[in-house]
Amino acid sequence: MTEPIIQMQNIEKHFGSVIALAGVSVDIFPGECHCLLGDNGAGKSTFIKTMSGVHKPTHGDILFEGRPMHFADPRDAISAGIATVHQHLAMIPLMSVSRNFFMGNEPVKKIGPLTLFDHDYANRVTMEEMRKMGINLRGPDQAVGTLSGGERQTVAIARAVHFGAKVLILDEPTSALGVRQTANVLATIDKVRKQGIAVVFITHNVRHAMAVGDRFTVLNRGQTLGTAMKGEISPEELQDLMAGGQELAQLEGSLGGTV
Amino acid sequence: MTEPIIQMQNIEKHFGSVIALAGVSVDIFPGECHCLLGDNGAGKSTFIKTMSGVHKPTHGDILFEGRPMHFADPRDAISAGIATVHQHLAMIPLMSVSRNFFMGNEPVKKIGPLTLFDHDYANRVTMEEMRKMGINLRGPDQAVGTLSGGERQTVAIARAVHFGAKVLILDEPTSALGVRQTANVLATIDKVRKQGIAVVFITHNVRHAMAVGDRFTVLNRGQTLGTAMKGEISPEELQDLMAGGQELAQLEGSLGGTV
Amino acid sequence: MAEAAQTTPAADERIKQISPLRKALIRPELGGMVGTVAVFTFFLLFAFDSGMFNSQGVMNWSIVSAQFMIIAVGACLLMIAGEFDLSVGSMIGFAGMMIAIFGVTLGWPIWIAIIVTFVLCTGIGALNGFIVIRTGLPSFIVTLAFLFILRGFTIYLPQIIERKTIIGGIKDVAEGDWLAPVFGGKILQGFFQWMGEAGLITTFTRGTRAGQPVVDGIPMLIVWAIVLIIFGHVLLTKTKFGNWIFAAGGDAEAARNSGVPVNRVKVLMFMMTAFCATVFAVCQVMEFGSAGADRGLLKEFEAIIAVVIGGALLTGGYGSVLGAALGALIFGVVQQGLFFAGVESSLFRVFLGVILLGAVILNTYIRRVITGER
Amino acid sequence: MAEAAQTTPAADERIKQISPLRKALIRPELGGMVGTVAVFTFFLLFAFDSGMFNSQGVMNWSIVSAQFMIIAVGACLLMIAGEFDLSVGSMIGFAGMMIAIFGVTLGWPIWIAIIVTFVLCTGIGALNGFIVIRTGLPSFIVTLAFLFILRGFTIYLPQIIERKTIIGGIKDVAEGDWLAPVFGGKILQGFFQWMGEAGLITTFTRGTRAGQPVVDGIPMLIVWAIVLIIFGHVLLTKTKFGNWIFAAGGDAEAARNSGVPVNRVKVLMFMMTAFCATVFAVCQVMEFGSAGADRGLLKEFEAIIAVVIGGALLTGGYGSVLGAALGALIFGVVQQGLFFAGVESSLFRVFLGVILLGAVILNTYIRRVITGER
Amino acid sequence: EGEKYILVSHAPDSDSWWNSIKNGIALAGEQMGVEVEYRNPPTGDLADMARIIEQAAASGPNGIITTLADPDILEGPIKAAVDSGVDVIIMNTGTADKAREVGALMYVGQPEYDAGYAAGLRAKGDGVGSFLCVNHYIVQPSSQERCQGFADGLGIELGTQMIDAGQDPAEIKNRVLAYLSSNPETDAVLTLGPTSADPTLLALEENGLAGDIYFGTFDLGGEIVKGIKSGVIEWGIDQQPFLQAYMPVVIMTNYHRYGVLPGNNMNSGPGFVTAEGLEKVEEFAGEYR
Ligand SMILES: Nc1ncnc2c1ncn2[C@@H]1O[C@H](COP(=O)(O)OP(=O)(O)OP(=O)(O)O)[C@@H](O)[C@H]1O
Ligand SMILES: Nc1ncnc2c1ncn2[C@@H]1O[C@H](COP(=O)(O)OP(=O)(O)OP(=O)(O)O)[C@@H](O)[C@H]1O
Ligand SMILES: [Mg+2]
Ligand SMILES: [Mg+2]
Repeated sequence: MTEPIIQMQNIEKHFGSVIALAGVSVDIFPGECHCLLGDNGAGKSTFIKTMSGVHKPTHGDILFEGRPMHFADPRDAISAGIATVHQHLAMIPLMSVSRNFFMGNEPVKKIGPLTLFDHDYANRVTMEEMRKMGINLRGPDQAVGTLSGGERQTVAIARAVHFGAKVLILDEPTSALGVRQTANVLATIDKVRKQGIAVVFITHNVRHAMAVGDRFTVLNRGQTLGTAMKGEISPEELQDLMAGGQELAQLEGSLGGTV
Repeated sequence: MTEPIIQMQNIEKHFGSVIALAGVSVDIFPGECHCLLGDNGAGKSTFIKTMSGVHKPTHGDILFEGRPMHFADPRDAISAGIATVHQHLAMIPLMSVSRNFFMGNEPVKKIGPLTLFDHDYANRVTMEEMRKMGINLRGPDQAVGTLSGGERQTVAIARAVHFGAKVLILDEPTSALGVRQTANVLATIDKVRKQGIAVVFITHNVRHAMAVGDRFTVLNRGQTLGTAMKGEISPEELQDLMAGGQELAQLEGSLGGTV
Repeated sequence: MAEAAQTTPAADERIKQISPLRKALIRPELGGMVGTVAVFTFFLLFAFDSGMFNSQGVMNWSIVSAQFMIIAVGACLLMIAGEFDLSVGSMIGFAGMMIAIFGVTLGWPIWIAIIVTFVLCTGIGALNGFIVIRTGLPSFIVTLAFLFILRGFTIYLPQIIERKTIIGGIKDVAEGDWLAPVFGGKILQGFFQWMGEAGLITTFTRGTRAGQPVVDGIPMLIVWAIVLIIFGHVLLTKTKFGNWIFAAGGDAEAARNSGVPVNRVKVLMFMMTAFCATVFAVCQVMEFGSAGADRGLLKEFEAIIAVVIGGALLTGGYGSVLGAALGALIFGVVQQGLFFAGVESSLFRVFLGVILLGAVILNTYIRRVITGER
Repeated sequence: MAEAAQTTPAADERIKQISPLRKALIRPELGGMVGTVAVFTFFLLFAFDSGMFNSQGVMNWSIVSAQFMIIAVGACLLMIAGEFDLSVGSMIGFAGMMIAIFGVTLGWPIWIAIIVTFVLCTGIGALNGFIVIRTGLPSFIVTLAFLFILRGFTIYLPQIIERKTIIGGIKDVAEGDWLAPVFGGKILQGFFQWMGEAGLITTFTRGTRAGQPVVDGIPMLIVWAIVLIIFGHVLLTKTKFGNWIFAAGGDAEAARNSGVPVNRVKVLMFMMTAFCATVFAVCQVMEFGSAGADRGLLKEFEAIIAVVIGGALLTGGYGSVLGAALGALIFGVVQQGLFFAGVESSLFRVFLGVILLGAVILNTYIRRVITGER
Repeated sequence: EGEKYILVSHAPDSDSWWNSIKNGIALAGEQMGVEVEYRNPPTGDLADMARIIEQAAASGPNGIITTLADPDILEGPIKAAVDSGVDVIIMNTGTADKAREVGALMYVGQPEYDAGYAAGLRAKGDGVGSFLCVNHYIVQPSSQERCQGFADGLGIELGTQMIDAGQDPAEIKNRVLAYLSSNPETDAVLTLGPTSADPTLLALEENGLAGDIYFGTFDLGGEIVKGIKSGVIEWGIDQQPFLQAYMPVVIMTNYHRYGVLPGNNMNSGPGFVTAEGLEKVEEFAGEYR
């Protein structure tokens, strides 16, 4: 078995009087899709935000490639190779697609003493990458505001993949997507994983998780209920875990099957 | 068979140069859950917004209980008995739960010549209704901003049910919810339907649709592909319809089963 | 939070309990209350014997505060409804000038001049609101345009009509009018007379009014301030319409979807602001007997500052009329208090800036606790 | 839209095609360009023979526009970064006063006074920005506080130090200084001399300067304006940092998550605004030789108006420095042009308000087409 | 016939005192058959005023009439105007020396410091030992000079007696009340024009000091005249703005038409207006007085 690329050890995070994470430990392995599941408010977003440098953990250690890491802000995490597509989109609607694509990672060229934003390169790469993802833009200067939600999600993922992330974190990328767009995102996850990148995938949908996940961690009220490997757990068990097992039997009876 | 409570006939809606709806006809029956499915941008939200008086249709007729209706604004639709829980939540985070609950439907009492907002009544009813839905508030003056997404969704649904709607429209109420919260919302839909209320339920999740739906209408690029009754269609067929049937076979092969 | 959908929710172990005392204290007006207490403590300590707290002194800062309160009520309601109005100051100048032109130049009876001015100014307020809701432009820009437009007319009109920028003589034409005393008069004069005779308040010892009480009545300005505060407070917290004001400012789209007539609410609040500005202007004109083109300069900022000190949120959906009134009181007391305390008067601006910053930081903290905002 | 995730997207039949011409025209500066053309057409028709377009007249509105441009560049970048600064006008007064106090009262060499003033003022700008990012308060409030604080000190300091509100004599102490001409000097004097001799521009006919050309050089004020515009434009559109400015203003949270150092960007833009205000102040002080407490009154509004006329979005994330420069040009030309055209000067405000409204409505339309905003 | 003159003031749009000036140029323009325009910086920013003088010069008038509110700032533009062949007369604020220095034909007006000083001497003679100066326009240097001159005339130091009263009448009134009640030993009140005098009158009426406290003011206006008449105001310093506007136009027109020019500068003030001989003043206060 390979070494984990990120080890989150006993992470705690408090917001004022709210304890969002009460000691969570998770290992992320390259080439695997690690699904993070759990109720609303379980702390999933908070957890991956500490992983991507947005929050600093109140307690606990983060080991990146075996060495302890202290990310001061998201820039550090990004330059270490952790790319994140946040739940509430990380796109700026008023900016063009290509400016968004390279936001925080602007390519530069030198002209004399000046270091300028290389727009030609940015535009070319953006068009190319978007075409690869199956989106034909009117032009690289089209504003993100004119794209649909699914298209925006795709831009965000394409961006993360493009910048050669070692770890790709996706926070509920499929929740607002249609079936076709969802399939596309899942296929992308699959593709990325096969390139040896570690993927952290948050979802509420057991089927989406089962479709691409290699490992499953369920969070519950800021704590982890442990990690399971693919094949070790059935969708029904997973669903029970996510919901805490209560009352669902009864509901399922009346409504038929897993929800 | 009962009479349809709402008949939407040949509805068209244009936004400037965008044709969001290109002639959609749907009938809604009391006591039934009508699921509206379709791709991102298919026009589902636009469709239900014309139903609830937010948009006026560019062409087409709306019959409510057999009579043509022209809703000038959402107030008209609400007083006719159409309650809507919009995709982007219809709650005001800075306001208290009870003020939100009665927003637009404020109870009043007369004190001398003055018509005042009856806070006592509002607080009592709010606490009671929320308790019924399984949410114990700190108090009726707690701000909605302090509630979780699932809780807010529940407030919105409770509100719609409380005001004795004849038609309850839910736009993707489950997309951001955890398994338990989702089960709860679905159970509520079931309960409401059994009270003889017509429910319009928008979702991207075939399983959620199958769990509570009686009729299924799929929208595609502003047009309807027809309405099917429960039992006439299998989840796989429905999914194929939603995605336009393309390429999914291949994806499903690699990922296993319906997504 | 994770408890959300359970049928018997237990206390959430992830949240500390809030004590009832803290809960009772935490209200939008708290910042204003703390500020008021702090300001009064300060001046009681440092300016007690300067005459600030004798009957004349009290009347002095009360009148100044009442002025601020009148415009703060309108600005507060409008701000809660999610908009704001930079044309308040210009509106004050414009309203005063209109009364003077109608009453003095055109010679209309004053009560007609007053009523027509009210109609005209609330109409302009409605126009402001109408432009904002129809174009979707920020009210900052729209009302900034009206700040210039109204001031321009306030200077231009009297110049071409009367060849001056100040029109006086309003007192003479208002003599005996039935409506004028509602804005420029005083009430409870008999009571103060009696208090003066009974030795409860000091009387003048020299000058033309020797023997009369130093404070001879409550000016209608103060009455208007109190009436408007009560009206605004009741409207906001006790009526259906008040709920709509909060909703319109909190999230206009959500409110509209829930059946709140957002456009009507906003336009009415613009009209209310214009109404308050006109009340201010009429009281001033009736008291001073003249209208000048420079009246009301920068009053829009003063109104906004009072409202913000009082705890309202600049972006709308949150605030309280009582808070705004306390903000106005703080503003007035500090402004006059510094004169009583003999501080170099140009430093007033520095104090004002510092108080504004401090108050807003305190209010933000309180608001976050109340609304769970992040 | 529904095409989103297909591998071979076809043209969407649900959207009309946009013509290439329309696409080339639709840019943030379009509103400013249309306005500039309209304004010049207007004055060419109605004030052509008033001297507005002779060399002196051109220099006159160029200088006024250049003044607006200098502050508009800072305000524009800051507004795009999602904040704004109401303390610009007070900062202008304050900076001028500081130079006077350092240079005249304290007798420091002028170049030291200038440099210390720049450091002090950009430091205050940084403080503004720091308070905004640390407390999360709206910049409207924070900079409103500084509007009062700085103006208060600008009136107070010279009064206690020199017992006046105006400090003169800076020209004398700046004599022979190496840094002063960078702000107060003129360039291309030889060229204008030659033009005058060649009869290309009129020359003085009498007085001490008879024979010299009426316009004897380009003031450094204009040079600064051009340099700042070019700097701002390149920074915004051609550099990495420019992308960060847009990102910080468009959605600070999203930008932060993508690794943009939002706080640094905002603070730097506050410093930039303060820098521009200081350039304005130093040029003014060096040209006129005195600093007064009234300098820069209401200039913050003028800067914001120029920027908004130039197409920037009040809430940030969208705009252009060239647009702001055009906005400043429109502002300057209209202001001076109305004098040339002999229009009653109090009507200037009315025109300004109307132009502002018109420009913003046009700009909003253009922006919606570009960004697909709803 | 048809000469064009421009009068540039330093006052913001809203300053009402400048009315008599506007009326003065209107009348002179009518009588002489010339065109006279009035211009001013909208916010009263003197730097903007410099631009207006430059603009005025560029529009090629026959003459410019302007104030010299701050010689440092205005010197350059005025000299440039003179050099380009435009005649200049300085009015209102400034001094005869300065006017000569910038190349103006003459000076018509009232040197502010001197006027304040004269008033101070007069007050001292009337037994005044302390005073309050109600400055409604703190950022304007000439306001300060008036207070300074008055203080020097009294022979006392100018400190916190000069209050920044603001321009709002209610604020002025209440600030005066506040000051007087915390400094009851004040002997005299000096106001700088109708903007501060009118509310001060009301303030004195309210606190009963009207007629009791020594009250002097600069510049006349309707209420001030009434105050003088009723004895509440001791004197008003009339600088006769009408003359400051009217005379330059007349002088300049005659100079341009016939080459005649008075040999001296013209002091339009200070004239102390007291309760005697008030009728004319009363009739035209605020319009021609
Ligand atoms: N910045 C913050 N300040 C205060 N509390 C916070 C903050 N961010 C999150 N929380 C709280 O921490 C808890 C965990 O939130 P988090 O967003 O991580 O949940 P989640 O698992 O992502 O939920 P969801 O499935 O709804 O996205 C919640 O109770 C939330 O209210
Ligand atoms: N106010 C509007 N102005 C312009 N275009 C609009 C507006 N509202 C919706 N549209 C466009 O109409 C189309 C249908 O949008 P709609 O929101 O109805 O889709 P939807 O089916 O609800 O999608 P989703 O599943 O993503 O919520 C989209 O192309 C959208 O961009
Ligand atoms: Mg989350
Ligand atoms: Mg939708």
